[in-house]
Amino acid sequence: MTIADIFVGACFILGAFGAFFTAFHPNILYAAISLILSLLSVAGLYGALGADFLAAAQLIIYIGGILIVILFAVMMSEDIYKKRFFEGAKKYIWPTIFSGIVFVTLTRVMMQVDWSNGSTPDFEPTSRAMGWALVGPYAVTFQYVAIILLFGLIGAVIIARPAIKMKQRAAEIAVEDNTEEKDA
Amino acid sequence: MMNLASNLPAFLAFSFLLFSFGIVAALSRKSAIGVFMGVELMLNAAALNFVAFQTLRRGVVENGHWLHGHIFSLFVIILAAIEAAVALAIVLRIFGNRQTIDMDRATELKG
Amino acid sequence: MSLAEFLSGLNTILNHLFGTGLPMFVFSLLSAVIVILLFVMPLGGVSTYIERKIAADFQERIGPNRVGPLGILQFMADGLKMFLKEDTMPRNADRMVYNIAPSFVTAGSFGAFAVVPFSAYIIGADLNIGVFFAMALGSLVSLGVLLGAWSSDNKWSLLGGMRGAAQMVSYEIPLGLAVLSVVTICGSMSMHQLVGMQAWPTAGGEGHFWNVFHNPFMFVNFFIFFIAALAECNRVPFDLPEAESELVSGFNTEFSGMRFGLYALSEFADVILFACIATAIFLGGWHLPFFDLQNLNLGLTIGEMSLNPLIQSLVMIGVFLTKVALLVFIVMWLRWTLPRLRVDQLMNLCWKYLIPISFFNLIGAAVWTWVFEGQSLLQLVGKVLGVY
Amino acid sequence: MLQEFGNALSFIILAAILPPVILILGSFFRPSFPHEGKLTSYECGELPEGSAYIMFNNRFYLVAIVFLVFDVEVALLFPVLLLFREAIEIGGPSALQVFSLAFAFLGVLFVGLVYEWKTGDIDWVKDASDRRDVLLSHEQQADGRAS
Amino acid sequence: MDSLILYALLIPALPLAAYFILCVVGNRLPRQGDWLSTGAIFTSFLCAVRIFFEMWSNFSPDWVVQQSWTWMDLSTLNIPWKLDLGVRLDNLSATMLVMVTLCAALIHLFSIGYMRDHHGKPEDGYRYTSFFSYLSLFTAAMLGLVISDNLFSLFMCWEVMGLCSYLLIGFYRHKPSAANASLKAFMTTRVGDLGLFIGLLAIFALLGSFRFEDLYNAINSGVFTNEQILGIPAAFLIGLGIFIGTVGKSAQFPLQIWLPDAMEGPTPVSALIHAATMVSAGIYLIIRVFPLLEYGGVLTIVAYVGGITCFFAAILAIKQNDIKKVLAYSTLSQLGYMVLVLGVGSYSTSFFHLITHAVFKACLFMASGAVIFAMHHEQDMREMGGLKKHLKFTFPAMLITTMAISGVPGFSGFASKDKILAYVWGYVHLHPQHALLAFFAYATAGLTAFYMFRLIFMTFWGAPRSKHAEHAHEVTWNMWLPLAILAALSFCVVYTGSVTGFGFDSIFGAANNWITKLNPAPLVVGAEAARQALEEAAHHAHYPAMIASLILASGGIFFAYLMYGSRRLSAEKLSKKWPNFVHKAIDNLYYFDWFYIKVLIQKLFLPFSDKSAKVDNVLLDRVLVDGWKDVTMVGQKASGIFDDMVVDGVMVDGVGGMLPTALGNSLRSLQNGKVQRYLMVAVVALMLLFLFRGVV
Repeated sequence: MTIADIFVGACFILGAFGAFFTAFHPNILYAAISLILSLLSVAGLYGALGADFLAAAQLIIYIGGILIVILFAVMMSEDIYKKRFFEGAKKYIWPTIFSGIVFVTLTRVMMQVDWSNGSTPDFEPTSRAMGWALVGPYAVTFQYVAIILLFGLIGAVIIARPAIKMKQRAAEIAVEDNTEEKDA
Repeated sequence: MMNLASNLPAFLAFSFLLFSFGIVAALSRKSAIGVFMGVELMLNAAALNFVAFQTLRRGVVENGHWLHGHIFSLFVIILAAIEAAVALAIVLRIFGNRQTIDMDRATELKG
Repeated sequence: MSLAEFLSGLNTILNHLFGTGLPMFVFSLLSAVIVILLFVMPLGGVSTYIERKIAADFQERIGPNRVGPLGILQFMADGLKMFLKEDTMPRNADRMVYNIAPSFVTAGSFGAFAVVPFSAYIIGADLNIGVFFAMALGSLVSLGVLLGAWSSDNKWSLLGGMRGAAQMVSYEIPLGLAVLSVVTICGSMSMHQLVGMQAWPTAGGEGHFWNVFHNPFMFVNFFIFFIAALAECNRVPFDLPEAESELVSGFNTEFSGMRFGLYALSEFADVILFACIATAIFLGGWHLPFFDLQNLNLGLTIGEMSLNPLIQSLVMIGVFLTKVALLVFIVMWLRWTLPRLRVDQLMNLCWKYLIPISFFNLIGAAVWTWVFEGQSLLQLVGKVLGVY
Repeated sequence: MLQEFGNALSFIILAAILPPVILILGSFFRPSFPHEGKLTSYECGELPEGSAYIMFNNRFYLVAIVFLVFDVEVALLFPVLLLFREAIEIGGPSALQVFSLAFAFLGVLFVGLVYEWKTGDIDWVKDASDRRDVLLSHEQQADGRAS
Repeated sequence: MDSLILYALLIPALPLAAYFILCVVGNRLPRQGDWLSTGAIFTSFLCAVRIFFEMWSNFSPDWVVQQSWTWMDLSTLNIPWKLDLGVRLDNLSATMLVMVTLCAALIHLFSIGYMRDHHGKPEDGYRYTSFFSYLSLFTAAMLGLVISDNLFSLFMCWEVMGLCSYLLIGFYRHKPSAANASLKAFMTTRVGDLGLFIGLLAIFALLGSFRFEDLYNAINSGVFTNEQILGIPAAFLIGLGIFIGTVGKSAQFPLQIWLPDAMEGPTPVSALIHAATMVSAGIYLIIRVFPLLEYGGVLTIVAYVGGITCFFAAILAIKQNDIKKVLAYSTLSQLGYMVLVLGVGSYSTSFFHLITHAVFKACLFMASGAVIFAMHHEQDMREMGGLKKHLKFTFPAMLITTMAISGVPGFSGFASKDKILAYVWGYVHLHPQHALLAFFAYATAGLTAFYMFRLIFMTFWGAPRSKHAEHAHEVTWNMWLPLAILAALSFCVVYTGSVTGFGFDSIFGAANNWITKLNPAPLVVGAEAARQALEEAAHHAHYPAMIASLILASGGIFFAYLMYGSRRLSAEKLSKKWPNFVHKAIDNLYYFDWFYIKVLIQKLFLPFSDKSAKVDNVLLDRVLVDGWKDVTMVGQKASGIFDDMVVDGVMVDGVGGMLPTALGNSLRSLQNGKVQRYLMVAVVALMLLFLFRGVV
């Protein structure tokens, strides 16, 4: 029962809580914040597993990037205090049951395996090894990721853009109609 | 049993838990963003699994010095980021077209 | 050697006194307490005082002069006052978010001090991903600002917070690219090694001189880093999030009392943090030109324990803090020199100038490193002149 | 290594618990006399109109999306360019390997940046169209009120 | 990696790069980029010369430099299946490379002059640029074929060449005849490629590799013994398939119909495709796989196909009046010679004739092109005549090459053809039952001399028979320079190191008759005796063969002179004496086109496809698809009724309660367009998967 164990246990508990509220909290914004909690705990677990670079990457990409975008989306798209996002229990029943079954199944599958011959995490710096892997066996994947990033960027912007264009077009149409009415 | 830090089943159980809650969120959230957050949870569970196996089964993993598990989790994180960009752009678009992102009303695909 | 291990030297004394020592995590917590509570927060406070003094000098006023000699204790009075003020919260404010938001900000700005190398022996945590870690924590600040601004039910706050988040995330990219160029030419991410590589070049020595003088691209990169850091900690000319004249007080319109104090403090801490990082990775940390402080030896000892590390640390901290103070002074100077940018100017500056330039600089720095096997301009000149 | 993690973690934890601790400590000393004026959110002295949880310009959103991609790029380039010195010292093709891969990656993303630039998606005010859009919608509302 | 490999890779890479550049920015370049492709091919000619001298410096029959890279590894546990791409440089490919690059380079140079009229015409879509880009792609494909060390990349380049021949033959796309000709060439070669493809697949199935090395080793280690496909010996089937590919590509007897029509293309294209590269690619292929053919006993078929082709094509060539048609049929018959001698069993002689023929036939084609150009694109020889004094450079070149092809001593054609005749004679001496082959070969020798000199006399001698002929003008330097070079190369000395081809006075020392010395056939276990006997017989047959061929050639030339030079005998009177059906047969090209188009296609394939279309419409669409539609509609109705009656009526309204409602909801809303429901179905499917896998 060392400090590391306590830390890992705390991460487990916090992450579980975060995930629970992400799934079940009626207010979508609080769900997002509890998502932050569970992501942070996952980052902590990366650290506890000796994956220092991954922990930092989780922070910088998930917390600093994705969560910001999610919060923007929440704040833009949902007027939280007009419409309480409370889904009735009806919509939750079957998913909860199914996911419970999935959890039990996975756990039982895990139980059937003998995990005795494991190894303990060694706390060596990982970033260099990951770099060599990225330029070595994963070089093609690395470049492929670049292409995917490019297409994701362009695609996302193209998708998000017409929201403006369409509004403008609608306004123009409306104005034309008005002018026609005036003419008539 | 009490040494959690190098106890693979504990990590696996935690990631299963995350995965299950992710399924719940993805299946039963009304708002598209909630569904998306569920997907993020599932992705995190998977990535955590990769790292846990890489680290705690090093003896079993073949030529583990390449840190395949870490690399896979890194790619999972990256693809999650791209997915976030595109998916939330789609959410924005849906919201721009019809002033809501309620999943139950986005049923143009109704067969 | 991290500060906690440095402190764990006390265990010997404790063993002498009580026959038993303390577990290690106590010392790491102790180091955190020392750095944050006893160093960063007072320094942040002092910097508020200094800023007011500088403002006064720029405007030919006297500035704070009542509390203590030259008003030096003004910041304590302010802190006490803010501590004792009422903490109001709008009725419709989102209570929970309103309360947890400051934690993100402080975690981002104070926590990143863990990797700041104050001397060769005193560094909070000598992570081998130090710079990356600092950047990662820095991304928490924008989250905190966004949440805090959104949660206080106020249009000004919301606008300010949105601006702040967008600005911070945008300027993280040129910042990251500038840091990336440093990592490229030094081949390490650990703050300690980064500073160690910037020693005055000697014959067999590892050190090239300060990174900012490593090559022309790095010289440009330093300014890119500086501008991006200004935007990261919402200083003038990038203080759009709290534009007093447009948005009442930006994202902290509704904050009052110690809550506002925490935001302000963490903002000053952010300034100091980025000054420290800039000093460490560009301005050679605690290194001086012409000789290496690690060779400083006064030969003082207590018993068999040499005092050299202690003395060297003191000198190094002095050097380090001098550079930091210089940078902070420049930041405060700019506040009274430059006008505020417009939002579109802000975004154009980031996306159309800084990022392309830093792309170019990154490539240039890499090519320089490749061509000259990582030697700096100074080393090449020394080789040519045959100095070593 | 683990020790360093511990140190950094202790810093983060301390920094994170600082605000609650201070605020809770302060709550023992500070007064609390809430009344209407304090509880309404400040709008230049006027009474607040409507909810503050408003929709805002979705340019913020576009910027955030673009940022996300470049953030990933920077984070992914760190471990690769970290090796550059080492690769040069190893010599042989490894330096070329690292250089070409890293900067091919950078170049592809730069193409994306150039695209955004050309299509004007990173301009804050794209062209007159946004303004025109706003104006048109106002006109429309005016007509709606008129009729 | 050996630097030679780099050179060899550079050789096809340069024209390919030129092709891509021309595709992208071709018409923006100065002179629309013709200099680019020409320069590229000249550079690769220099590389080829470099390789050739490497070969020359160590003058040994088994000089080989090769390297291959694994492209795909499809190996299973017990069968090694590898797709390797590689480069093989031996004497064969080195010589071939020099020949191809030289001819291609000169043809590029020639076509700069010949295609002058198309230069800089945006209105017809920058055809000039596209012409040169096609040429470059074609050359690149041919060179890649030559250097490739395995049948797979060879097949790739082969197909690219087919495409390019289609594009080039149909270059004058506004002419329907050209369009039809290109289509015909493409389709006919497809028929051959099918056989080749089947052969390749069989090889890969048997050996798990396409490399020539592995093929030879497999043959000698007896992999093919008692290997059978459909009861036929595998080696025979594979060899036949590959030979069918050759038959298609180099226009042998059943599939020769495309080559004469292919003369619709520009003359440089004819020179490139039908002299230097594509048709000889077929010969090159069967020379490469010669051991397989020998082992599989396909050689007799090969020999007969070659003999028939050379004889009947020669007969056809006599009656042609279009100058290019004459050359086309002579190409056919010369290719028939190569195939014939290969079938007879002499590998090196076939290659020898391939090289010499490529050189002088390219020169002939380009010379005819020059004539046509000088005649303002008038191709009918009856309109020509008396061009001797107008075309100062073209005439000697054409005369030299004509002597070469018709076997006048001292010229390259004499040496190679004489060896061919000798080998055929020896073969017939060994196997008297194949005496027909000898007749084909010798008759063709005479006929060749006759029709080639007929061409010369009709074109250059006598009085001008049209005003074009009177006002013909010599072509520019970049058109006659290639002719001069190739004509200089069609002397006997270059190839045999001696004047007569028998090495009396050796000039290159060891290099006397070097092609045949450098290219002995790869050894096949069990075939040594037969080959030795053949060599013996051929050696004995040399002098009679030489004398016979001399007599035949001189006779042919003499008759040609009598009939067309000094018109002592009139060709019409003589041809009257021939029976009528011969004329009919010759005019209708032996009814091959009639047979293929009228009988095979119209009577056989089209009705068959109609039938199959009917089957498709009636059986598949009406019965199966629509019937299934009806079935499903019935099922839907039934399920709807079931839904109304049982689910709603009984369970929901009747039993009511939590579970049936939820069940009904989840069943009904499987298709309700809600993404989350689909996800839920996926989750359920996951659980069922677990269940069935029995992991739980």
